[in-house]
Amino acid sequence: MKNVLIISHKSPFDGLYIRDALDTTLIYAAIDQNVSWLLLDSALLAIKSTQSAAHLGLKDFFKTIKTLEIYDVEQVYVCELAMQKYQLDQQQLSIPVTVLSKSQQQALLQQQDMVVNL
Amino acid sequence: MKNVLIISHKSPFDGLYIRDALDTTLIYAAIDQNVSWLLLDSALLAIKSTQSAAHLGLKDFFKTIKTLEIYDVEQVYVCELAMQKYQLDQQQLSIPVTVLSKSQQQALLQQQDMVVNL
Amino acid sequence: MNINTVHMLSKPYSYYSTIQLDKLIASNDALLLIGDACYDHASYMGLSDKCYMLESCATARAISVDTGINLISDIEWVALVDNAKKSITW
Amino acid sequence: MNINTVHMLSKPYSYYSTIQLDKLIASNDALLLIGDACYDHASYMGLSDKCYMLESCATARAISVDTGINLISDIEWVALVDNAKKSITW
Amino acid sequence: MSKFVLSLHTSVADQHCLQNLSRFAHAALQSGHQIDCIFLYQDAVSHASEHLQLASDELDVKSVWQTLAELGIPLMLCVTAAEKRAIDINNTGLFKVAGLAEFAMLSAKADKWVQFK
Amino acid sequence: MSKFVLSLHTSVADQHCLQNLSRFAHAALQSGHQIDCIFLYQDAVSHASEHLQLASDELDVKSVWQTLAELGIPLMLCVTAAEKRAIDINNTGLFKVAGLAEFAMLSAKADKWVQFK
Repeated sequence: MKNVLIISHKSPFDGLYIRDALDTTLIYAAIDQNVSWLLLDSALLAIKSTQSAAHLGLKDFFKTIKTLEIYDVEQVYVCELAMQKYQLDQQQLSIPVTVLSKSQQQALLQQQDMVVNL
Repeated sequence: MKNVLIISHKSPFDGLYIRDALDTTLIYAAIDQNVSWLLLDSALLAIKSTQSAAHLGLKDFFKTIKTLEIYDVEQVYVCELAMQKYQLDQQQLSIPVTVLSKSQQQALLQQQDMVVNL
Repeated sequence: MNINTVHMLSKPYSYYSTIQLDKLIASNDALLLIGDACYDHASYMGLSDKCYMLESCATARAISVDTGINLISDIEWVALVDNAKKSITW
Repeated sequence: MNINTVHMLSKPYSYYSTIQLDKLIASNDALLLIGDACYDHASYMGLSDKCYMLESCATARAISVDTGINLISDIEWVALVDNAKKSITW
Repeated sequence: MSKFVLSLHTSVADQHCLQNLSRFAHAALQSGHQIDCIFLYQDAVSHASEHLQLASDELDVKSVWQTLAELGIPLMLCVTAAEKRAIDINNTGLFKVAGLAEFAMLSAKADKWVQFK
Repeated sequence: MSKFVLSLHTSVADQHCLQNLSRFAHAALQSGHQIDCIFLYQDAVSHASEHLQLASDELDVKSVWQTLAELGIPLMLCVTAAEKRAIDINNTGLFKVAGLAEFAMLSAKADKWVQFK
C-alpha cells in the first residue's frame, strides 16, 4: 500500500481540474491505497457548503464531493492561509477536513510515496 | 481604422499563446488597422535574441517574430519591470521595442478601441 | 458616467498576479467579476470604485452581497459592456 | 545525498505564486528547472541548495550558466528522479 | 443598437465559460443588439468536434450551440487553430471553417468584441 | 532497474511538453529502466486524435509517438477524460482506451510516477 497524495490548486470551475482530482482520489481509495487530498489556495472553495452548480445549469459536482465519506476518504487537507483568505471556518465546509499550516503541508508532502498534482 | 492592442502575458513555450498573438497582430496589420502588441511579464522573453526553438526540435517561431518589421508593425511594447526582472536591455532583443512604465501601459490601454488578450 | 474599459475577470485575484492588474486599471474603468472571480470579491473591491458582479455567478457560489459591489443581471451586463468604450477579458 | 522530493518546474516562478512553493520545499528536496522555468533561474536559486536545470532547455533559450545551478543531461535527469523518493510536477 | 462579435477561447471542457458566452449572447439579442459572429479560437476549437459524450446531468453543450445557431448567429472556427489542435476540419457541425483574417475583418467593422475565457 | 509510469497532461498544442516526456522516456530506457505505461490524462487526450495537421517545420508529433510505441511502451488514454473533451474514442490510433482505475493500478505497482505538464 502506498501513501498517495492528490494536490488541487485551481478554483472550482477552472476547467475540470477539481473534478479530475476528485475522481483520482476516489479511484486510489477504491484500489486500497492510503490516499489523501490536499486543497491549496482557491481549490478550498470546492468544499464550501450550500453552493449549487445546478443554478448555472452545470453538473453539481459539489454533491459528488460528499461521496468521499462513503469511500472512507478521511484525509482531506486544506491550507490554513486559504481558510483565512476566503474567510471560511470548518462549519462552512461540506465535508470534515484537517486544516494545515504551511510547515505541516511540507511535512505531509515528505511522508508521501507518490504525489499527483492535478 | 481602429486602434487594436494585442496583449501577451504567457511565457514563450506556454502552449501556442505567443504564436497566436503574433498571428493576430500580423493579421490586423494586413487589414490596415492601427495595431500594437504589448508583451507583459514573461511574454517579453519571446523577443529575447539568439534563442533557438529548433534546438528543441520545435518550430522556430522566434524567427517569425522578425516578420513584424516586414509588415511594418512598429508598435511593440514591453514592460519596464519585466525588462528588469529578466535582466534584459534593448540590445538583447530581436526587434526594436518601446519600453513602458506601468502608468504608460495604463495610458496605452485607455487609447485603444479594441483590446485582445491572448 | 463614462467608462473607458470594462475589465472582465473570471478567476481569483492571485491568478492574475503576473499581470499586475492593479496598475493597469484606470479611474474611469469598471471591474466586472464573473465565474470564480466572485469568490474573491474582497480582493477586487479596492481596485476600482465601479465594481460589478454577475448575480447568477454569485448566487451559485452562495456569496452574500457586500456594500460597494453591484450585483447585475445578464441584461445589465450587456448594457455595461455596450456603454463602455471597450472590454478586456483577463 | 538522500533526496526526498524532486520538484519539477516548467514555468517562471511567478506562475506558481498561488501555491507558495517556497514554503513547501524541504531542505532535503531538489529543484529541477525545465522548459520556461529556465528563464527564471535567478528567482528559483534561493529556494534550495540543490538546484538543477535541463541543459537542452537552457541552451535553446540562450541562458548562460550561473554558479550554484547544475546543468544536467537527459540521462542525469532520469537518475535524479530515480534516486529521489518521488517527484512532483508543479 | 450595437454590432458585437464574440470569441470563445477555452476548450469544450470548460462548460461554465460556454454558459457565460451563451447568456451574454441571449441578453445582447434581447437588448436589441446584433451579433455578427461567434468565433472559436485557441483551445475553443474543440467545441467543433462531433465526439463529445456527456452524462445527462452535464450541461447540454450541443443544444446550447443549436439554440445560438437558430437565433441566426453565424458560428465560425479558426482553421489554423483547429489543425494544430487535431480537430477534424471536415466535420465541424454547426461551425463554418474560417480564417483568422475573416474574423479580424468582421471585428474591425463591429462596435464591440467581447472575449470569453 | 526501476519501473516508471509517465502521464501527460497538456494538449497536443503543447509540443514542448511532449518533447520533454519523449526525451525522459528515451533516457529512462537507455538507463536500463522499464516504462510500464504512458498515460494521456486531462487535456492530453487530444494526442489520440487522428486529425492533427502540422506544417513540415513543426515537431513531428505522430512520429514521436510511433517511436515510443516501437520501443514497446504501452500507450493508453483515459476514456472519461476523452469523452468530456470530444475525442473520438473509437479511433485513437496507437493509444489503448483505458479507465483511470487501470492506470491507477499500474502506478501503484510502479516505483515512480512522473507527470508531464
